Amino acid sequence: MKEMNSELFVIPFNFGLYFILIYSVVRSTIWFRNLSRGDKLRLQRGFFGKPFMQSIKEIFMEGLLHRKMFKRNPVLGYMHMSLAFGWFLLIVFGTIEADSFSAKHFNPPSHSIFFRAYNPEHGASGLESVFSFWMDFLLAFILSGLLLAMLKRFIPGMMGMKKTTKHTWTDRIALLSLWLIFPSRLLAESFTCGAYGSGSFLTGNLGSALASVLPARELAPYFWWLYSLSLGTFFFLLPVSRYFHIPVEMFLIFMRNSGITTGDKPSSYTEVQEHACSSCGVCISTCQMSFAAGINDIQSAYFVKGLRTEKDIAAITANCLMCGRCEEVCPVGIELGPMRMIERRQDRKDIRPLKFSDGYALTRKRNFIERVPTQSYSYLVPEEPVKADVLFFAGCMTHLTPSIIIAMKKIMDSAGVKYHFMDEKGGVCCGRPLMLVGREKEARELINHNSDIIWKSGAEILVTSCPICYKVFNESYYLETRVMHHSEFINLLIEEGSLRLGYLHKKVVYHDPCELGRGSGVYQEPRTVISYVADLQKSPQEENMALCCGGSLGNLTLSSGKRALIAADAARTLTSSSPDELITACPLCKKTLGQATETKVTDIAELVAAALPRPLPKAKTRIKKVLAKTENNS
Amino acid sequence: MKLEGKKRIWAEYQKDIPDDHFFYVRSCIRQTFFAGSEQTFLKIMRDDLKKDVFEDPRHTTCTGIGYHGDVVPFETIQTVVARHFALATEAGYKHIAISCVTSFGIYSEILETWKHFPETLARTREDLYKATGRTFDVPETISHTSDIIYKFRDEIARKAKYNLVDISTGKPLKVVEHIGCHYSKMFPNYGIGGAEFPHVLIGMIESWGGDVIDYPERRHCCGFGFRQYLIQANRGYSVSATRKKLESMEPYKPDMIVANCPGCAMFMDRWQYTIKEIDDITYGHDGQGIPVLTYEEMAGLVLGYDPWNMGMQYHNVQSLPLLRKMGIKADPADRFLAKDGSRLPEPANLINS
Amino acid sequence: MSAALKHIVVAGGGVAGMEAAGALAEMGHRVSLVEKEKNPGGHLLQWHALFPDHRPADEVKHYLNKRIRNESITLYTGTGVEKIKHHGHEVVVTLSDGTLINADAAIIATGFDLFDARRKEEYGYGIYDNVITSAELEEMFNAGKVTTADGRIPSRVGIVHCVGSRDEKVNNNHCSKVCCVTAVKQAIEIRKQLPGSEVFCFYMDMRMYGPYYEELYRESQEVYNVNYIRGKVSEASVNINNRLVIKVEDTLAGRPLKMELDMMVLMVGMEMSKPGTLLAEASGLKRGINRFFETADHHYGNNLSNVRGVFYAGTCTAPMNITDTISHARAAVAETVRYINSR
Amino acid sequence: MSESSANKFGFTINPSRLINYDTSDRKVRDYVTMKEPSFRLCFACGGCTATCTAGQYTSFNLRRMNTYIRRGEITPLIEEVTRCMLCGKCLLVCPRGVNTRNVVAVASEAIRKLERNEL
Amino acid sequence: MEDLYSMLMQDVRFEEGLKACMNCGICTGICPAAEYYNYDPRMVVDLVQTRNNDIIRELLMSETIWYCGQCMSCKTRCPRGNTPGMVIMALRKLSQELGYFTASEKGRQQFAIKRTVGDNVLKHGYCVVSYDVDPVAHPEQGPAWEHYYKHMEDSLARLGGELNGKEGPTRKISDDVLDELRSIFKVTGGQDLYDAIEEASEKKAEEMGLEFNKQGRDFEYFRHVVSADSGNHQCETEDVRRDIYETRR
Repeated sequence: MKEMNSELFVIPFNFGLYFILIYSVVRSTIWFRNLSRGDKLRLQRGFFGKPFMQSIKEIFMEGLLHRKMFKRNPVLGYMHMSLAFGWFLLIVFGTIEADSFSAKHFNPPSHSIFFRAYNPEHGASGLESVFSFWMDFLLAFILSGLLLAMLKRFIPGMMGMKKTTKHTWTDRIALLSLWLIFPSRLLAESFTCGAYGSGSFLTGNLGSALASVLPARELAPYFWWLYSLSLGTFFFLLPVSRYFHIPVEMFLIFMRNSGITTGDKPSSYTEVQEHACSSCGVCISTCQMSFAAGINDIQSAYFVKGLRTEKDIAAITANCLMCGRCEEVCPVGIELGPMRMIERRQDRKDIRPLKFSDGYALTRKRNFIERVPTQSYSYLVPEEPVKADVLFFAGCMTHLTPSIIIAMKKIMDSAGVKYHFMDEKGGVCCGRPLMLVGREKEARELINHNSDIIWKSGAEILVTSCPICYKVFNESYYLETRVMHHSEFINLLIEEGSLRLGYLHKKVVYHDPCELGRGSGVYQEPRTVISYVADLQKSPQEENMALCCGGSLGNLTLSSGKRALIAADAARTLTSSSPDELITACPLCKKTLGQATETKVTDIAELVAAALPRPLPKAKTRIKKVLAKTENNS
Repeated sequence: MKLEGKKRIWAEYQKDIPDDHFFYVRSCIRQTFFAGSEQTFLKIMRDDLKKDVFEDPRHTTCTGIGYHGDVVPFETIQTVVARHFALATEAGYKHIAISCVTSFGIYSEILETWKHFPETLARTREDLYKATGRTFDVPETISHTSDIIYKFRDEIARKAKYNLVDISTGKPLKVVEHIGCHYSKMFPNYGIGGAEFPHVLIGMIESWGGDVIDYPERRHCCGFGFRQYLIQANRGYSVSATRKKLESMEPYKPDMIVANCPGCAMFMDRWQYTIKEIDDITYGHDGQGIPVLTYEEMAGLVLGYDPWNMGMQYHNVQSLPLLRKMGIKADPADRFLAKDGSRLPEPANLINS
Repeated sequence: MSAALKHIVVAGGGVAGMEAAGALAEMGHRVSLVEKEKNPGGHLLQWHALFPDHRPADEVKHYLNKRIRNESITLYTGTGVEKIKHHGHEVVVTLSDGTLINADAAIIATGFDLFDARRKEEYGYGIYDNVITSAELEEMFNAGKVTTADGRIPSRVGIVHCVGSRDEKVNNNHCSKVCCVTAVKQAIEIRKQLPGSEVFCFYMDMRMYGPYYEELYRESQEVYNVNYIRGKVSEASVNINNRLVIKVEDTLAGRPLKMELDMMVLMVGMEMSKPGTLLAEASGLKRGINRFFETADHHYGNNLSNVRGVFYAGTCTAPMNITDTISHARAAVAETVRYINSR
Repeated sequence: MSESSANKFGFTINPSRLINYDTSDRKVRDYVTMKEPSFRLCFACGGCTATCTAGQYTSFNLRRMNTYIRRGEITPLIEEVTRCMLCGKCLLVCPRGVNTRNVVAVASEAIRKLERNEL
Repeated sequence: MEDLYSMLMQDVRFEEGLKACMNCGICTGICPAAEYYNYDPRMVVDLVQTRNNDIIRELLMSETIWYCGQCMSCKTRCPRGNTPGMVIMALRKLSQELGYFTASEKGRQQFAIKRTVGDNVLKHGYCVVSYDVDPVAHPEQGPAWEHYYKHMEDSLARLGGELNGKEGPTRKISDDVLDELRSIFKVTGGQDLYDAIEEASEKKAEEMGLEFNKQGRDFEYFRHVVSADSGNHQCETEDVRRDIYETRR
């Protein structure tokens, strides 16, 4: 076939392909270069170890099969899988086919991609026909996914997605070229087959049908051009379009499995995460700010896109509850919480570390967001330490819900716990609220002040009633003391039998406070405690998918009105089974939800206190036993 | 600004000022810093107006500055004042003419207190008798000497040799009047025109041809503040208050300030010097400073008295430009003379000397 | 039962008087409604819009005019009531024109006078060009343009609360109740008419006692950005540009504050009316320490006077808003009817 | 003023504590109101100050701070604003739903901008 | 322990000066001291009307009560008929009687006022008298005064007076008159107040380790009290008054 041998149409494809290959190499080396020494080592070790295999598996399961997405929504999962996995197989078998049926081995990629163009008569009989059937099948498989994808564009609802992200023009062109790839291949092959009477059930039949009405031989080259062009364009636009996430996700998986984490400052890893985001929009439809408060421009997808496109996203960064729900559902597993925290801190620094693009634009506006005056707590004077085995730190918010404090006192007294009430007269803030708005340095001042008191007390257990304090005590205080949220502590007391409790015939639902649940992974203890004294019902969204009450200190700018909306919505969901009481374990949640529902909102401590037999039994000191236990546990 | 509104208020606050036979009590501050003014008042009353003004050399300070300096108790000052009443009674006078505004305020306060707390009057009679064996009648009227000049302002106008007018242009002079706080802020009914729009000086200025300036800080205190001046470390308070007034009147470019309180007159003159020294700022027409006159000096000028015999040369802000404007011939060279008429060396850095 | 066609004199044709007359006529009684001005309506006549909902005052005027359009009501205008005496079974009412009316009962609704702002000398009302009263501001609203004396659009307006109320210097210790909310209402209207202007309210307490008053206050801050400074204005003066200069303590900062204004609005309070005072003296009716008519009992007798057959309606007994005045007038009618029936 | 004259007289002219609304600078107020509109809603009940965590240790007074911002009194503000711990208690007690925590944050932001003449 | 409020109530000026304050601030609005000192008469009155002994004692020992200039502008305006200025006078008197005044820098100055004005009254019969206003102590009086002072005889003569003459300005007050004054002071408690001031001040001088003389003005303690200025009387942060106020309310 002379005319068919003219290989000009391959050029766009080759151009695109080689561009993207080179680009990937350059970019990944820069990423590697920018890694911290530790992370470099991790990566190297990972490369020759278990992580590598894990990653391959994960890339296969998630990147190709999209297992997570299947779980979430089968149709969506199938769509992604057919495209990714189908294409993957097409390439694999295409190469095998091209390799096994060609004169020489180790041909350039174009050889296999355009195999049919070079071998129009191929597939007539025997093994060849099996292959071409298989190839046709794969093509059909992909096209089915493509069909779904197109439908999704126009009716997002069908995949259980309320919102999808808005696209940039590069995204649109890339999308178009992606969509064109397989139809054009189908037509190109069909015409060729039609012209030569080859091809299997798809290309063959479609081909002969077309040939019967059209000059197949003359038309075929145009579609091979189109095929090559769309492939080329797609590859070429890849780095600047959302589809860049496809290759980058593999990096991400590999880095993650090698044990690299987001940390607290921008790095290659954060940048990889930025690019690994597919803007799929799952985070948007999961975000309470969106479905409860109607705020639809601050979700993680936009946040990450903002980072990627280096817009001034200070407002977006600040306007988030930091509840962590989006992180739970992110199919790519981006650490969205830490990413935002970094950005909140960034807003207060004068210079961010160099990023890839900085090579071209060294100074960018976002680097020079002003520093606000730093808080200073020089007025704090060190307090007289009090020796105690157990320290009780109520926390600022708890002082606004004295019923919790009273309950805790009752419980600890009846359990004979010898404790010192650290902030009885109202103590210094734990520092978490400052952290949440990115004022690490200032928070440290408060942390040091409190740490000093805790250290000097020589306490073995620090009990707090506030999950906000709990989280920061655990993560940012350097203590030898064991930090326990009161739900854990009560659980401990029950376990080792120092609490005699009655049973309350009440139907209750438990609300996981963000900072305690997703924030600190404490899900079980509260439930154990509650079920011990009452009838704990399930609620629609629980544990890692629990709703935020809306009161979050993570959001500085959210108006009280919007907060109320979120609270009302959360309360509605939580009380859908109309329980007698709504139990929570956070003073802030208690207050916020309390204003949003008729149902009585009770702190877990209050619930337990209510279950105490009256009059309070004579307290016997069992604290030593408790401590013995704690040592084993810790 | 609507004048009729002010007129209405002025009409409301008229007090009865006796026509004759005054028992005169001097002012510590006025006799110290404006000895000439007190003498001018007496001269005007006795020579020009032919009034009987009696001064008993046995009268003393009213201890007012001590009282407002918080070292003299109320009981004590009541008794000292009662002693003056006794002297008046003994001499057969029923009308007190008070030279000092602090005294005037204290006399008013005491009379009011005696009215509302009769037991205090009784106690004072006792104390005075115990201490001096004197008894007294409560006087029928008390007038500040500016009240008296106010009463006779038109008579003075008739005898006027000069007017408060710029003879070169025929335009009236722009005069800022300052009323001592204790003249009517404590007891509006004791002052002519009340507390908000006192008329006592305005009346004089207008009937002698001048224009009165009403400026935002008109009612503000001169800043004496008793202890705030008496103690060196506190004087910043005093000077700051005067500066506030000067800055507020500055845009109106006044020709002079006239005050009915000796303290105010003294401070607004002294502080202009101090401010010049500290901040190198002078006020008034092309930084010549704003001369501060006592109403006696103003009246004296109108009647053609020699400014130097009234002691106007003893102001830090000299009044030569003002005198020229009014067409008063007064030789600057004659300002500082010894008893024998010989010239004394002139003081350095007076303002617009 | 025909206790029918009793004759009641209503002294004063303001809101209270008109409502009382209307209610009595409705029950078939004969009413002589005596108003000293040419037209009935009282202070309402000069009002533009009413708090808390900015409804046009005219709506209420129309209601009241309809109320007294009744043949059994005889309206005397341009006539005052000088004296009311109880005599035998009736009351004898003397009008300013000498007419004597014998009636079964009388309702006094002589209302209030607005405080004469000139008495607060330090504010320079009647002296400084741009110091006006709340009533004068209403007239500006009626005329549809709020301007300074020389016709400029004021860029900064100050509203001073409690002028002539809560002030022993003008011997009124009572609170006039409605000025706070009036101030808020007028502040909003100024901001509506002159969006470019700044408005400041100088208050001691915000007494938003009525329904939707607090909401109005909130709206004034949230929507109209009206500024509130807690402190009683000490004095006003004018500077060389004829702008007002006021001195006040910003008590929430604990520091003195000075501010220039283009216009200062004085929220003049309510006082016992002059005619009311004369009537009280002529008729031996008791007055309270606040100089308003003293009612027989604060809680359950506040329409009753110390003279048989004579009853009180509305602000002649104490400051009140239109709502309360109308209720009070109706209560007076109830008391009157009970009285005439019980004889 | 020069040292010499200070020595000569033994006193200086006092600075004024007067809030002069015509000369004070309300850029900060405008910025805060723009960034946090609920700021307008404060009616100075003092609830925030009463519950304030920092307030137990220092004279930090959010109610007074709001007044300073509104009057354009920046000098006392600059120090005041740094004392807040942003603990958010005030959010929960504010009867007018003012986003108090953000008011503090935005105010300090505004001050910095002011110092850089960016307001 | 003493009930300070009822002690104040014995002062007729206090009774007259404080009825019930509603914190309107009209006094502070025109108070000259409020502008140049860290001072707010409204708060002082409000603190006093708490009738709380501790608060009142803190006031008596504070700088606050010494800031007022007694211009009495507050009396003109108060809608409740109070006179903060008079309340202050009562507080100051009590502070001196109880010796609390030496606890504050501004309070200690009372000693200097007693030694100048106070002594003048009994020595010359005048509060202020020309020959006692030494330009060295009063540079702010300026050149005019310096000249007048230097040539007092001549100057006064020209103005129609005679220094220490029989009559007229700055005449000599005769001894029998001065005796009358002195006995008035004894009878009415004036002398007692003088003594109280002297006594407390002498104690304070000793405490501060400063030289103190029984009379005259030329010694350390006197010079100290007239010139000492901590510079904390205007600034917001070192705010005694505000801190009493904020913490007590």
